[in-house]
Amino acid sequence: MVYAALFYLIAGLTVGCALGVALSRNVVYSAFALMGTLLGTAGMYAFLAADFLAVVQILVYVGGILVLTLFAIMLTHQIADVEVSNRSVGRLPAMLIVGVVGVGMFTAMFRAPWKMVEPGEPLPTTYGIGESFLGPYLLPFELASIVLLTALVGAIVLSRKEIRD
Amino acid sequence: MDAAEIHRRLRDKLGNSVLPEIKENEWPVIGVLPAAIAESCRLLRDDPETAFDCLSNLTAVDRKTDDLIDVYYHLYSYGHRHKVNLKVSCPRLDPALPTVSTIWPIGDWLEREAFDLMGVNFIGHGDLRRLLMPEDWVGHPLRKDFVEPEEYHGISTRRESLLKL
Amino acid sequence: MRKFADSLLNGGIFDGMPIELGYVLVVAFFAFVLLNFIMLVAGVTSWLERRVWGRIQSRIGPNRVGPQGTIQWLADGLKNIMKEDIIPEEADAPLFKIAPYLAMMGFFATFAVIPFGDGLVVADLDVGLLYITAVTALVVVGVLMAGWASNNKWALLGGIRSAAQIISYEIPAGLGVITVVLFTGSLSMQSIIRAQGWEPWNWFMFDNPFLFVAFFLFFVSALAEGNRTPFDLPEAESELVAGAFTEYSGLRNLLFFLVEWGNLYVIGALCATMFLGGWQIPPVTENPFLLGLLQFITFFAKSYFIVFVAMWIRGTLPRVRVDQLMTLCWKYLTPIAFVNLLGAMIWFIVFPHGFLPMRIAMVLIGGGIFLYFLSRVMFHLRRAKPEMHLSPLA
Amino acid sequence: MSTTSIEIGLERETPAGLETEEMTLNMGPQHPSTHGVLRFVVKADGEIMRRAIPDIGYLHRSIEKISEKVGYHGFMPYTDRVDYVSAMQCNQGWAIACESLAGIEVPRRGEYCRVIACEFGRIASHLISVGATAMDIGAFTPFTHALREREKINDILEELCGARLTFNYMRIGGCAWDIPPGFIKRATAFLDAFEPLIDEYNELISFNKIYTERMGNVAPVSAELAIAWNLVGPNLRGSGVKYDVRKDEPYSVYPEFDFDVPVGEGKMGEVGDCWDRYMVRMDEMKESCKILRQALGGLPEGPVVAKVARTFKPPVGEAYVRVEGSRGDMGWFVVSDGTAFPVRTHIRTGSYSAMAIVEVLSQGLMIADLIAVIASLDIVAPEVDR
Repeated sequence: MVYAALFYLIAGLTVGCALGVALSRNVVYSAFALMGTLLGTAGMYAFLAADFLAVVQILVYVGGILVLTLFAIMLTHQIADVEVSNRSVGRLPAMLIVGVVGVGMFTAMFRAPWKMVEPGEPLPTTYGIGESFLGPYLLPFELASIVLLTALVGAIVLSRKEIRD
Repeated sequence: MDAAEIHRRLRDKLGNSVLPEIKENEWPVIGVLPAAIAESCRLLRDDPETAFDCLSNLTAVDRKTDDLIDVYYHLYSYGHRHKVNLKVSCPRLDPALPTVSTIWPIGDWLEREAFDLMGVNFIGHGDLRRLLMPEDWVGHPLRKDFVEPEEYHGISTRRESLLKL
Repeated sequence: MRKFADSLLNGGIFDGMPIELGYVLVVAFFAFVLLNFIMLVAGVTSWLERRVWGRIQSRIGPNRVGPQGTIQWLADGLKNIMKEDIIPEEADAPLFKIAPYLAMMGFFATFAVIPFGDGLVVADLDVGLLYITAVTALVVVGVLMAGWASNNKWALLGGIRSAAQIISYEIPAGLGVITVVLFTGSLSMQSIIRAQGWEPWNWFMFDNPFLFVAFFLFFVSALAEGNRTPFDLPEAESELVAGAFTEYSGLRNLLFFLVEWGNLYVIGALCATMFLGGWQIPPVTENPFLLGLLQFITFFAKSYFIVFVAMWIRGTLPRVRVDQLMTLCWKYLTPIAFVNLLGAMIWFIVFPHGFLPMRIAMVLIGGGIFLYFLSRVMFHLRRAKPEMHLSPLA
Repeated sequence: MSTTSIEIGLERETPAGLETEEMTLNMGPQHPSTHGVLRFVVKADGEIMRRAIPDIGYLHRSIEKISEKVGYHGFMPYTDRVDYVSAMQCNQGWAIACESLAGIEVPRRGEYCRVIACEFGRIASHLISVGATAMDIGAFTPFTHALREREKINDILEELCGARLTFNYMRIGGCAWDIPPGFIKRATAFLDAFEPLIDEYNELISFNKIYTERMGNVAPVSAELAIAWNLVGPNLRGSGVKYDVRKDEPYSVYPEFDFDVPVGEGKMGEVGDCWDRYMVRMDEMKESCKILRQALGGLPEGPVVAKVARTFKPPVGEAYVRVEGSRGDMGWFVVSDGTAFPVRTHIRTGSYSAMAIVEVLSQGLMIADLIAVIASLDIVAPEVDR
């Protein structure tokens, strides 16, 4: 019962913050609200006894990506009254898209054969994740690494200033 | 090189723009007519025999009784270790002199100070703004007839003597 | 802690209550105790810092409130709490108010996994080290938020410097941590300590040359992450006034400083855990209470030794420039850390169970370095005239 | 060269669409490292400065105007306030200017007392300067150590004249008081203790790797630039110009003493960088100690002050004298019309020109370097504004 209350608390935080991201007119507020969403997601992982995933979620998304996003936003001038750029699509198409996607998602949700398991003792997951990465999923793991490396090199090339004398 | 020699060279080049007499002093004073001051400064700096590479000081003196403002230029040569003092007298009503800030960069600030405190107008100075006083100050405080305003932006400049309080 | 909570729950205190609520209450209770404890730790660290700094600078430091000024931090805290909490008119008030608490939260969360003794840890998470690295990110977000919300260019510059610095130095620090994890095969703080022994040659620092290098990599990077001299650029008082905290006053300012001093202790505790054998003590007694106390004292002594070294560095070194900071991180520390990790792997393959002669040699080398430093210190103390330095208890 | 005509040397090519906006930072008037009330308008692109425009006048007290109201004797205490970090040399500058107007001969003992006071003042001022430089670079300890020694000098000067900061020690024609009994012994004892400490400072901070990296090669000033901008004193000598008013335009009894003029050698980078300027001050303290030992050892007997009329009326004329203050040669220009009040006094100080050159030096440096530049130029705000 208490766990359920906690779950709904965290779920509410996640969804509320996500709404904040979408609806806030101030980009900085959106970015900070994103932090709530990411932390809430990490909380969800913790509820699912996925401790490694929860911590990595915070480490990568809050510690890395969010901070870089904030960085970029703060260095842009006149942040407070930025015009939200995606208004050009208009409300009607947006509602249409939301409706279609929503119907699809709910259908999938209700039709899926959910496997219900009683919550057991949370067990360490780190070892299993490590084994999987370097065992059966070695090739996808390495492929992902190469993709990331390419992205890294590309980013450096793009952002490098031309040095001329 | 002694002062007489410097004086002779100046008179050779500029003729009667340089006054005939020298006032012997530790810094020998050579009188120059206002129009010729920048030219004589340039000559003194560029002539390798004199090579006055340093404008040590620039001061304006308000001689109210004679209705004149004197401007003193103390020149020093680090190469030859000799020195000279050029003196210009200009009318008190509208003192205007050609600038020497293009000859010695430090002249920039020294002229701005003379303009600020004494109201000497340096023609050709690119940026003749007040240096020490606030931008909106009225009058030139070091003039003998300067009267301190009663208040500045609502701040009284008068104060009762502490002995009377 | 779970065992302790279970024993409490079975002891009948929470009879008739849902078991989950009991757990939540126990957790809340521990959080309360821990919060007070870290206030104490941060406060004492602040006092110690000022005393040590005072000695280094041949002045006295706080010595009026309490014996030797030991409760000066309490007086300062009270003063700060009673001060007016100024929020600049042009500042972004909600974010400005939240920021210090966010930073505080990130720092507070780290204490959950710090092992003060064999059983004396709030939660021995299986991903302890990773968890610490993760939650300290909240401090960065807090500082960035403070910097932006203050609506002050100095604060913004400070916040940005801080974020750039912490993110950059997380890489060498993380690689230093991974070197340790390589040898333990676990991220749990307690397992790391249990993998070491009480004797110096069983500490990870002296286990092999690569861990020795990893210690220094981690220590330097941790100093940078904790915004300590010589990497205290974010709040460089001579450049950025007070960096991200320029506009803060009263309690909120105090919270930021608590985070700073508390973080200093966390650095010490992490170094002690990973490299200096943590709470390991020789088996001198059977009494569990006494044993726990001794472990607690050992752990504190080790972590405060590291804290003292950090203070010493702060008293000695000037500050680097921001480009030098980045050069050090990306051109020196990071490559060294990678090479070091590779070397450690090879070492692990060659000597999976350690190599005792090397350990003893490392201890001797480490001791030699330590003794050399000690002799330098003694030399300088002797050379300085008696009037130049004062007795430690003045 | 006017402030608007300076070309901004940082025209970098940026790819289209990536232009960044300049950020205008207001450094000062209340900023921890501006050494008084100064203001810089910094145009920065991130951490790199396009230019830093000095804005002065926040400490302008119109000391020159005051001199026209209080007369020659009465102006002496005000000269302390021109440069309150080394007030003795200001005293001396004014005294020499007045003596030069009236042709007064100062007794030899008076000159020696002046030299002793001035050199102690110079050491105290340089201690503040090097300590504050180190503090601005981020090392706090050298500052407290420097202040500790400065306190001792203040004690010595307090014995001499009863004041610790604004001394008002000199008079036209000599000094106010003779040295107190036992002074020479205490002063020598201080010198004995202090001289080895200079080496200790060097060990502590001057050759520290971080410090040399921060100071070396930062904002080098060539000798030509330094002379054209009228940099004086240690700033000029840091650029490698071996010029000291005490040696090259001797005044007082300085020719009787044997001392060197240290110049910047570019040990940590180019000649004339921040480290050179800093190091010149370090070395000058040693030279001052040398002068002090000679002066204390060879103190002649006799009066310390010449007979000067109570209402001092110098003949009509003008005098421009330069003394080597702690921040370089101070020019004291005074015009007399024969009355008891000067017509005009002008004080051209070392910090004034040092402040003027900041705008040129700051282009393309980082914000942290600006701090190093200001500190190494040893700018004292009241001296700039007077």
